[in-house]
Amino acid sequence: MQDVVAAVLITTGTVFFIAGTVGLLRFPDIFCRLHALTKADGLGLALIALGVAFLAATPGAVFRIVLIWFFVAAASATCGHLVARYARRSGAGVRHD
Amino acid sequence: MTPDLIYGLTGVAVFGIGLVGALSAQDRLRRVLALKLCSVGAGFLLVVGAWREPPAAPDPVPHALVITGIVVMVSATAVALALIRRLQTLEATDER
Amino acid sequence: MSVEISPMILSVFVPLFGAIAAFVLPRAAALIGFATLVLTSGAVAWLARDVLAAGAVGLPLGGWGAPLGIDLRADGLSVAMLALTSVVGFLVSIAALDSLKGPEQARQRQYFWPLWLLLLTGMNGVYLSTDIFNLYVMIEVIALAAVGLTVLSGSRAALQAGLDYMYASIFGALLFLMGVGFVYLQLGRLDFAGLTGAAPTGALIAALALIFVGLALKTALFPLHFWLPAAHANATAPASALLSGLVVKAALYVVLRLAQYMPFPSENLLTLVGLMGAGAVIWGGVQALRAERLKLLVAWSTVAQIGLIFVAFARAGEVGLSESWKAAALLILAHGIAKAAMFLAAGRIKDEIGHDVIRDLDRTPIRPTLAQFTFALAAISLIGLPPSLGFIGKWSLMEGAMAAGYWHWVGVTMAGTLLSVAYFSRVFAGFLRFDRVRAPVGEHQGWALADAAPLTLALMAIGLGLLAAPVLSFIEIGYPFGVAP
Amino acid sequence: MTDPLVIFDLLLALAIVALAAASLSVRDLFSMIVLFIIFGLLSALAWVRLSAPDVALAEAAIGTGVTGALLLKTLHHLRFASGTLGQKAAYGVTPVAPVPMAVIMTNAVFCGLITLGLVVAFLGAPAAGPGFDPLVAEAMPQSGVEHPVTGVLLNFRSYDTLMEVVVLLAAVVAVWQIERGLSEAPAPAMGEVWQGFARLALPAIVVVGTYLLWVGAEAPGGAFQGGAVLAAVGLLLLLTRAYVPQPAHRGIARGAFVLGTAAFALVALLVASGGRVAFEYPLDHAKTLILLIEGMVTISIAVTLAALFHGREPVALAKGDRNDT
Repeated sequence: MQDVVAAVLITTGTVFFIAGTVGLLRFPDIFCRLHALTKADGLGLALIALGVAFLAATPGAVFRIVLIWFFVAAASATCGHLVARYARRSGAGVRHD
Repeated sequence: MTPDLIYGLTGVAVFGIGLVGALSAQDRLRRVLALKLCSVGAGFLLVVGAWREPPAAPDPVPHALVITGIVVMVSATAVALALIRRLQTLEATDER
Repeated sequence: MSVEISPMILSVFVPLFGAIAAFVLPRAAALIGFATLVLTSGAVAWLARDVLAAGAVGLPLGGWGAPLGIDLRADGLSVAMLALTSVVGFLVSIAALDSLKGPEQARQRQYFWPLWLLLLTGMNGVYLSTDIFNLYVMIEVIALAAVGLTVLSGSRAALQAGLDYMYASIFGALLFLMGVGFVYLQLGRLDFAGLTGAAPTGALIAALALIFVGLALKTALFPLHFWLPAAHANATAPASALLSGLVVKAALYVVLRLAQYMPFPSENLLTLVGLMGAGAVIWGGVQALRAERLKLLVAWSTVAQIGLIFVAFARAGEVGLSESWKAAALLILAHGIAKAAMFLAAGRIKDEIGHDVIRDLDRTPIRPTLAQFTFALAAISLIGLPPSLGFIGKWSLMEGAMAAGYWHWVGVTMAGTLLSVAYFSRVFAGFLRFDRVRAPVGEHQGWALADAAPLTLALMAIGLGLLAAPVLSFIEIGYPFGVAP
Repeated sequence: MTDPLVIFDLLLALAIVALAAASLSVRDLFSMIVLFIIFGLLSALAWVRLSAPDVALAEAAIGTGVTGALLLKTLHHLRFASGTLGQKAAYGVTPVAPVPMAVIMTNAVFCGLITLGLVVAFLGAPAAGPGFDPLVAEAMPQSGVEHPVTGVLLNFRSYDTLMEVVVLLAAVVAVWQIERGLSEAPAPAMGEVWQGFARLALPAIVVVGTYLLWVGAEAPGGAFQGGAVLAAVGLLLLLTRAYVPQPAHRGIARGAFVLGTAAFALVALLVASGGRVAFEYPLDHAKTLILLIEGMVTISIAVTLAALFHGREPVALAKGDRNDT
């Protein structure tokens, strides 16, 4: 049962990642790309972390997964912010055509 | 097809790519990166050599060697990059 | 509880502690450096006594023993290299004391000592090592310290040369590392004993090729010599003497040593090595003839001399490497001493005259006679005139080549000798001729302590030729290089 | 059908090779570094697949993390020095003539032949051939630690490891010798969000680094990985300008650089008594000594890597003084 739940969660998470990546490749400028990437990947990461947590053997492992999720989420949010900030300041981000 | 075969060929290929880069790159930074690729290729070869069909444990000695290689490479990279930065500073002030 | 220490471990650890102390206490760096060199030389002398008394000695570090652990081993050849390093290093340090004494060189002085002592650690480590991965780490210690010494002056030319040297060095080390990987794949061990007697399979041939090319890059064998002239010509004089006299010898020593252990697939490969050497002799000689600056000429002469050592090494013939390595070893020792003397003398000449343009050497009223005399003495050994050590090395090379009927190697050696006579004559002409701009009275420079070190080195290069027989029998101690005892 | 993981391996291998090629061929230097970082992380993943978690940790933390940071810092500096910092498409930094295609092709053919030779040699080598495993298995009980890689690094081949720390020391001495001065390129303004993240991450990094060091005795981890993670603390402090290196701090910094080497070498020498040789730790104290060495080495590695990132000796320079050798 746990395996099935985990598999579903991880598969869904992967779909979000793929969607985010497609957005990164297809969208026209930095802000749109960030929009696709951060949201989709944030959700994908959470789903995969949840799925892996179902497979984890000990509470300690679950705790570590939660920690990893927290820090990766915080780091990617910060990175997204930094990229957007740089793009806005330097004016490199928006495509004008 | 076992992982050691796949990744062994990967390692040799990465080494070869690094070789091309080290010989043809003109940009200083790119040449450093090419050398780093070569070192990752060499690391692959040793890690592959250490691999044993599970459940047998891998040979730990090459692992230790690769860790040493990684630390040595970061040291060499740092010195090369410091030289590059200093040269650029001198060149920029000479031009002004 | 008494600590029992072997002189082998001291030869590596004393310079290491010295480097640490010199880095932490920059104000006392010179003092620490000298104390370290004296102690290191003492350790090497102790080791030489042991080797003379007992033959080759070994030390299994950590008590594990090869192949799991790393063994140190000292035989005649390694002690000879250690002694060369100590003696040349000590004398170059004396010269460095003088040439780095100015107040504007405080910074150079502060960094010269830790870098040089780290270099010494690496070189002594190479000469005692019996494990190819350990050799890789040691040559990296040497590489980083040597690059640091190359760029000591901080000039743009030196930095550019240092960067090229760094690329060549890293690249060579990585080729070596890849070769180590192939050795492991085939043999599952990395000590010298494991290499002996292994059949030359594909992986080992690849390893041999990678390791050889990597080392050829490090020792600047033609056509991989491109980095050397600029690096050695643009460094400050003591650094040049260390780089040209000692650092390239470390990689040469590894070639010499590994050639005894690694299986050679065919003699043709050895001929190829000899051809590369011959190319270096000719090309290095021609470039030295064309060089406009004295230090550049000396640097190109290093390229030619390294080629000659490889020719000596390659004229194996029927007897194999068992004879030819001795000629190569003698030439390594001779070149190490004479080239250090020559670079120091060239540095003195440049300091006194203010430039080192060969064409204008005779246009200055200042005549640094002692440095010029030293330069000429060193040139005698490098050209290979009797009774110098260089002569003995060349003689042993030609004798072996003639005995084996390899007249082409004799021809290359002769051509190299003639070229060296020609390019050194360009310098001598500048020393001797007064006719172009006749200064009223050539101002002869007095005797300076700074000239003592290069002069001693040059005299050694000549005088050791008279002691060639004991030197030769010393480097044969522990031969054939077998398993660590 | 074959193991589904083989497909994963093949895809990963393809991605690694493609990223290596892409990072060398992409024109923009920033993209080059980013592609290299992804390449490094995927290589680390491949090494996990080859059951080498220690190597993967080291490659991710040092080979990719620290190296990537060094490269990015250098690129920033180069763009600042060459005046192309604000430009949109600052491709190269040093103005170099583009390499003629013919040269690249010649090199590629040449290197292709070499690579082909290496492939043949690799395929000819015995798969899972002889190794050190039986020797290590036999010696492990006497090593003082439970994790084999730590046993090799700090006991069986500790001489290599000592020299590796020496290489790191030589690097920092050389870097300090090459560059000096307080600061040249302006630090990028990062904003409050970044500062907040740094405050959040700092304690976590310290905990993770110390944990990696501690766990090294029985599980993947150890001094080098722990030291690299702790070096990230230094990087964060330097980037947020929470710590600005001062000339007065050089003494302490020098002490920290040499601490690991000195402690390691001293222990190695001092254990040589009572019939033991250098590096032969007495069995009863082996674990304590190894942990002591690892602790000191970790401090040195962390400080040294951070100093390599900072990249210059903090000396106050007089105005216009660029070459005070």
